[in-house]
Amino acid sequence: MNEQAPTDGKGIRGLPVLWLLLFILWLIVNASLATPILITGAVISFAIALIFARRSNVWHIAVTPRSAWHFLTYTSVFFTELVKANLNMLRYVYSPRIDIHPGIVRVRIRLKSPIGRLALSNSIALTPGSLVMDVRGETMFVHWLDVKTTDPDQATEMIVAPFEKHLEAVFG
Amino acid sequence: MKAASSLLAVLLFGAVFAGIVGGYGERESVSALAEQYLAMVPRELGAPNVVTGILITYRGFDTLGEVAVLFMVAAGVGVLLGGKDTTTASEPGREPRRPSELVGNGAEITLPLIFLFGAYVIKNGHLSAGGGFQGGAVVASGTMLLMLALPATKLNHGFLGVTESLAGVVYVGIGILGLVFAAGFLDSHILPLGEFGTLISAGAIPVISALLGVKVGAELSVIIDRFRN
Amino acid sequence: MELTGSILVLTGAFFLFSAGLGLLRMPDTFTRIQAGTKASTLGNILVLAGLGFYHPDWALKLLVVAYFVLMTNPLSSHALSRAAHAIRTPMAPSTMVDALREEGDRQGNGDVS
Amino acid sequence: MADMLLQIAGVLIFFAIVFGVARLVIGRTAIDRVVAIDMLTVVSIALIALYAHLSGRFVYIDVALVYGLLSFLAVLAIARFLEKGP
Repeated sequence: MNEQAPTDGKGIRGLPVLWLLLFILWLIVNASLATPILITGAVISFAIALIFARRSNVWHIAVTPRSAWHFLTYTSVFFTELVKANLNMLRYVYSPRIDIHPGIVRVRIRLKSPIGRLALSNSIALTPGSLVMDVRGETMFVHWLDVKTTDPDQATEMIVAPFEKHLEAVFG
Repeated sequence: MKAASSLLAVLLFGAVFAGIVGGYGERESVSALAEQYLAMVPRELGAPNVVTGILITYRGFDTLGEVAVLFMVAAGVGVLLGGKDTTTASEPGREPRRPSELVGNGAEITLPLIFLFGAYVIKNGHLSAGGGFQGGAVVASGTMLLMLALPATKLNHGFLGVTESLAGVVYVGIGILGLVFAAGFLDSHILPLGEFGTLISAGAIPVISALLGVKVGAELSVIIDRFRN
Repeated sequence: MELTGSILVLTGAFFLFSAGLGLLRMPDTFTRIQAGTKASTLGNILVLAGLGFYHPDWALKLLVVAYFVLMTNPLSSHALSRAAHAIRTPMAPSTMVDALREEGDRQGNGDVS
Repeated sequence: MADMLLQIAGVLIFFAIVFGVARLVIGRTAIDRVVAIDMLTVVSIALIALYAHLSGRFVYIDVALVYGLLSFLAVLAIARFLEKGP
């Protein structure tokens, strides 16, 4: 976290994104568009955004049409993989004898930004038979329900590649 | 043996819980006193949430007492645990494990949402479920997440202390204003009632509720932080 | 509309049921964490989506809840599995490889930043 | 029809809870029990949302949100505690 923060970690570049996000969230939870709610929401979300945008560089996200498009593709890939993962899981759970060969394998990740790494690990945790155990620098240790290969490159290709392409374009 | 005893514990708990759930039904009728409160609070105080209305106005003095108790707890914890910072700073034996990077990142992302939700619960005090104490607790749980996921963070005790004292002073100040301008101590009619059911309504109740939320959140955060070491 | 909603809820409940069954049947802690996390997350999202069909005016708030679950559930399972590995919870006998253990032993298992 | 499907869903969720509790009782290791609790929470969130629908009260969704938040915190705290070891 802190050790890999760039030099402008204290900046407020992430402020607009966070402010907008919190403001939208405020409107959703309040389920109302009355003026007092708009005003208090703007003030409160600005205060919280100011505090947290200065704390960390998590929110340094550049929103461009290209990244938005990749985010959409990422979402669709994610949901298909989620459903596939569950059907896969059902096969294991309802088979009379559970025949699996779990193991922890090593994969490489290229993502640098904290939020991208988080999104990647959450995606991996929810997709077919894999769960992130630990991250050390560029290496990610993944628990695999049915180990097909122990070679890091092949494992990366099978587990990480579908998401990383899009996440790299969104978060960097 | 262990499994049997845990099974017994779960079964007992289940029986108690089943009793509660089985006996639960939405109450059809309310008692005479409740009826009176239900009619009186929206009319006199303009607050849809009857419980908060009662807590902050008719029982305002008790609420002040509760806040004072919480304050004393915070102060007591500070006195008992405060001086140990230097001795427990680094134990030579085993280094604590580095917290997970992913959990830290996740906390950075979830924390603003949690604090926003805390603000929402506080703001909801006089309208629907919510209020100062509940919202303060949500804010404090956000602080707890901060402690758990990002142990390197230092809380600014001075700032929290000032915030909390300020909220307390303004709370009592509003009470005295009620004594001067309205019927008595902590009377909420120093501000106009406004339109029923909107955010700015019910006199001083939202203000008092927000102050309570800030105060409770700051106090609980300080208590949690004191227990960290 | 209502029928779509109830079918979604039923599918979600089925996934929740499978999560419970997986929790019971899987051979070791890590595989249990996997079964519990994945199936329960999808089940929960499906139930919330189904309720969204019943009450379109609740949809946005249900979306917030679903998003929250989607974000926190994998994280907590990650924290749990990390802790389980750190205290050397036994793995299933059919386990093939444990790269993290090899790595940790090579680093002297200190694991201090 | 729709109501009947919802009732079947309720029964399925009930059995999910029963399985979760069974894992909680069997345990084996402390982590297993925490996993069971984690899964039970997610089931409970779905159940609270379902109850909000059945009783028609929008406010209960907030309860589900707070519950999810607190359980997430609890699991993180227990994981951190177990990690430090005895």
